[in-house]
Amino acid sequence: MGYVAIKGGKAAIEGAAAATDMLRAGSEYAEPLVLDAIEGQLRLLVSRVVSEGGLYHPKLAALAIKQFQGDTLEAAFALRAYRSTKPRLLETPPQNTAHMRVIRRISSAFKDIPGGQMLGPTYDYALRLLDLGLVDENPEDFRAIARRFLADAPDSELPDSFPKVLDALRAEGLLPPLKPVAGAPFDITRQPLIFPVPRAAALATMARAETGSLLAIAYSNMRGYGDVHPTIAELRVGYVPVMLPHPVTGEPMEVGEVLMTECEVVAMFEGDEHGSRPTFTLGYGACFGHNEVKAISMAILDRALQKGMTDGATNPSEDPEFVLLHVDGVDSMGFASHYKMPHYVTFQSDMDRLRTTQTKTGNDTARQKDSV
Amino acid sequence: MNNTYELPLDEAGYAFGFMDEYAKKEVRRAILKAICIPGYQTPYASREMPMGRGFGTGGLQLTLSLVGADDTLKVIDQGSDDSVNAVNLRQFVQMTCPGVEVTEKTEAATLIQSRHRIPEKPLTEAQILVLQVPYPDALVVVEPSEARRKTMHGEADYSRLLVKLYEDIVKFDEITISHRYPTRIHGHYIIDPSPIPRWDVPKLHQSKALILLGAGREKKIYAVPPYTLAEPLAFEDVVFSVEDFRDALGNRRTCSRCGAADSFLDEFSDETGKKIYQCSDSAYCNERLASEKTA
Amino acid sequence: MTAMTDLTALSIWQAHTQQRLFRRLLEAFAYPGRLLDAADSGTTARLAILATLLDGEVDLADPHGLIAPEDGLRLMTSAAAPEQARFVVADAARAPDFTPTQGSLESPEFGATLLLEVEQLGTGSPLLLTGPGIAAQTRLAVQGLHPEWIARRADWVSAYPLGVDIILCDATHFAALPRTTQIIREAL
Amino acid sequence: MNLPSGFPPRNLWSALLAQLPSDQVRSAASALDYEVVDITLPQSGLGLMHLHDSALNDGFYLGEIPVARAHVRVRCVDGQEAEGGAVLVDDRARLARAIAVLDAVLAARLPGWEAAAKLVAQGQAAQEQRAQTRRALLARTHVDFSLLGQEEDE
Repeated sequence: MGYVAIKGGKAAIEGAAAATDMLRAGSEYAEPLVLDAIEGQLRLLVSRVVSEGGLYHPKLAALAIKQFQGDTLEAAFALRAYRSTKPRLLETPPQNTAHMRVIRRISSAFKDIPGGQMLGPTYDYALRLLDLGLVDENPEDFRAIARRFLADAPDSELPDSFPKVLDALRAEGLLPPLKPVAGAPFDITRQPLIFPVPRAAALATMARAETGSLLAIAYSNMRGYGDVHPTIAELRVGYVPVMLPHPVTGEPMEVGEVLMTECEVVAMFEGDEHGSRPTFTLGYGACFGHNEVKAISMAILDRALQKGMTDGATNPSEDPEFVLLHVDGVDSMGFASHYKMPHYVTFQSDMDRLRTTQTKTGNDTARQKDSV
Repeated sequence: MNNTYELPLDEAGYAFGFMDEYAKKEVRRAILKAICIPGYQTPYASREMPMGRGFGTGGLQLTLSLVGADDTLKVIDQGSDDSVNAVNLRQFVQMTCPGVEVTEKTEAATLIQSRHRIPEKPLTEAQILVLQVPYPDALVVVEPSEARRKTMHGEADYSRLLVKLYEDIVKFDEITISHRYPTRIHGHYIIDPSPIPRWDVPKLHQSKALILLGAGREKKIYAVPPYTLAEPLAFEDVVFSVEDFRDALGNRRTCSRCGAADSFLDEFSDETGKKIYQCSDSAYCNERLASEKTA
Repeated sequence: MTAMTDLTALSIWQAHTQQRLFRRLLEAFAYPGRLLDAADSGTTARLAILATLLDGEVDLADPHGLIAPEDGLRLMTSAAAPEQARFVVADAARAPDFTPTQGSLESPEFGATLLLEVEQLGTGSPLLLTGPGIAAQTRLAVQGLHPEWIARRADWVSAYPLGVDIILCDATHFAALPRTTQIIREAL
Repeated sequence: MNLPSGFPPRNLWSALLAQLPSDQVRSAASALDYEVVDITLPQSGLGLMHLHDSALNDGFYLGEIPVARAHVRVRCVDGQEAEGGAVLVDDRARLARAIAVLDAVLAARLPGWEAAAKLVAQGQAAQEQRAQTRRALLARTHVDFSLLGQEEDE
């Protein structure tokens, strides 16, 4: 009975919380997950959550992953809600990703990039064969992994940071010139997206977009609903030192570092209408954490959206409104979830309309039947 | 290296009303503009609430920006104070806004947050009704681009919406819109009045209470001020009509609990499959039952 | 012990005072012409209203220099010309010498909010008001409002939904005139 | 007494001290017997991280980072005074305050500064260890294209 379903909601809500927690615990023999283990061993999951949550807080991300039992959408959501309770203290001056302390750096445009290519931690060339050795790892062997890795590392004079590949191309005149520095960027956390929006709004929206949504729309462009045809000039992963003025001296000081992924793609060249020298076009992707598929997808979509903004969209991936309003994980999952809420009143109203309409057309049909 | 996991417990705890004060101020500014431009969807920077978009975060941000320690709050969903979502929202406000009284009695509330219903009991000037809105824009069925919709709204150009309604009539001999009935406010903007049934639409017209509508996911706030014209769209030959609760013989169905013949009814089937009807507004129903007992 | 202390001493800078005042502003806008009281906010109605509505995200024009510099700092608003500002505070005894922004068809909410300080509300020449929020009609008595404001406002709100919204205040009271309110100036 | 040559400059102290377990930093700060006055209230909240995209140089916000900050004046019994500050990518305002105290003491060489210097040096060691791990990630995965080229030629 309908009333039974919505009465006594309070007890049911409390029960649901307890039921969820019970399944998290599993059985009395289960070990609770340690947050350090989540932050370290599930680092790519943590990466998704910090970027989709729009808040670089790996420790709270690990907690959210534990609390929401591995659901990235829910975990990112918890970080977003945490943000709503915190005052905005400051805006950093522009940070420089050329100072990134790199752990991975590749280019598919040139093999001989200045500073060299370093694969770093990647699954790109891993065989996707299940490693049965991980089924029951011996803790001692597990702890020895890092030690052995460091012992086997060759002595190197490698620097911490590297020049950007694009700088070399730019020096050759193959790229459009850098834009002059403009004023404060669009802040998507405060300003509603009213189209048309500047590129800064698109970049910020995509930087905290849901990875799968971004990938799906970028993929449509790759497959043929679009023509970006990108080449990755550089993909880098590393820690960017965050610099802020010292409260006493006012001098820039390092306040911490942020793991991020950054990707620049080079796409088909074009000349401008004034007949100036044609150059390659560019796309840029960046996000918190280590998430290469997201950075690449974003770079492709950035290029597609730039095209849509200047020439008009001919494909969904070039339409800023279509892309930017549909890639946010927290928004889209909330909407999908809300269909689970009671809709008794609206459904009652739907039935009323259907019956009234049926009565009108039903009378006609009945008459037709009678006449047969 | 710092391997000990430590959370900033010294900074824990939420301020009154959960949201930071700047966020509330922004919502408050949007509310005032929404009142000044009745029915206009005022954009604002919707914050993430700790419940899903679509679960009333727009309404909740309105409530949290309005509520003070001397308020009495009523939260309903589907007309019921006991609905899971209503319970959830009420508990959240109680947790984050110490001092706020809660009530189920419509007349005792100074602030009412609701999803899908307007209480049966007429509201007063001392009350504010907050409605949760999933889809704020009535034009979205005829125009997907928000930029173009904004121009259409500004010009009060609703011809395509009227054509759509008219096509319905040609096809079904009826306006098939059941809820979210497009309603023109102060002779200009057409709003989506949120998924209230048609039964509740006339309550918007010349309401004594201020009615605020909040769409969190779509980041819009709009208002139907008190004593304001609210006209459901209709044609001369096909008029607007509320839900019909008459049985086959033309008799008005009544609530099986309290006997009311003047309320919006929920329909149920009992064990034998027979249809029974009860008030959707549980506070209204309970009050009638209680007064019957004392009588 | 801190530089913040003197800020919190004035109750209008506290969250709960602003909440209370906002509810009265809400009432003023919902029921145009209704006279509301700001006497318990620990400061003038003018500053109480500004403190309640403003922060660093909006700009304010103060063409007649009504705001004390230290209050201006606390409001955290950026300064703007009265032709561009979202909020304008002005002395109502002077004739308007600027045209505030009225928003656009697509974004009428960018029409300015004017806070006009008059000599006294509740006495003086009555304005007869009709429009949304008013059951039939209502009267608001105002003393010290230069008549030119009424005339200019009629222009500013003539292309609805564009327009400007006005809050009138004296030392302790205030009332609102949204763009939808029609004003008929009555002869005394 | 002077700091050893090669001692990290003041603009790195916050980050280096934040490498250490926080109770170690806090107890070191509270062990210094000073009067501490907050010039601004220690705060924790968020900061918008501003980047310039390296393709076209458009500014944009990558997202938010937690920020804790403090600005203090410390005063010894003998009346010596110094200002210190700290900003951290962290949400512990009290930790920021403790670091700000150490920053003041170390910058002005107030009595007890040696303890602060020792902590900074420890933080630097932790930082160096971390940098070494990262260098190893690069060194072991450096692609040697000259070798590939030779093989192709053969």
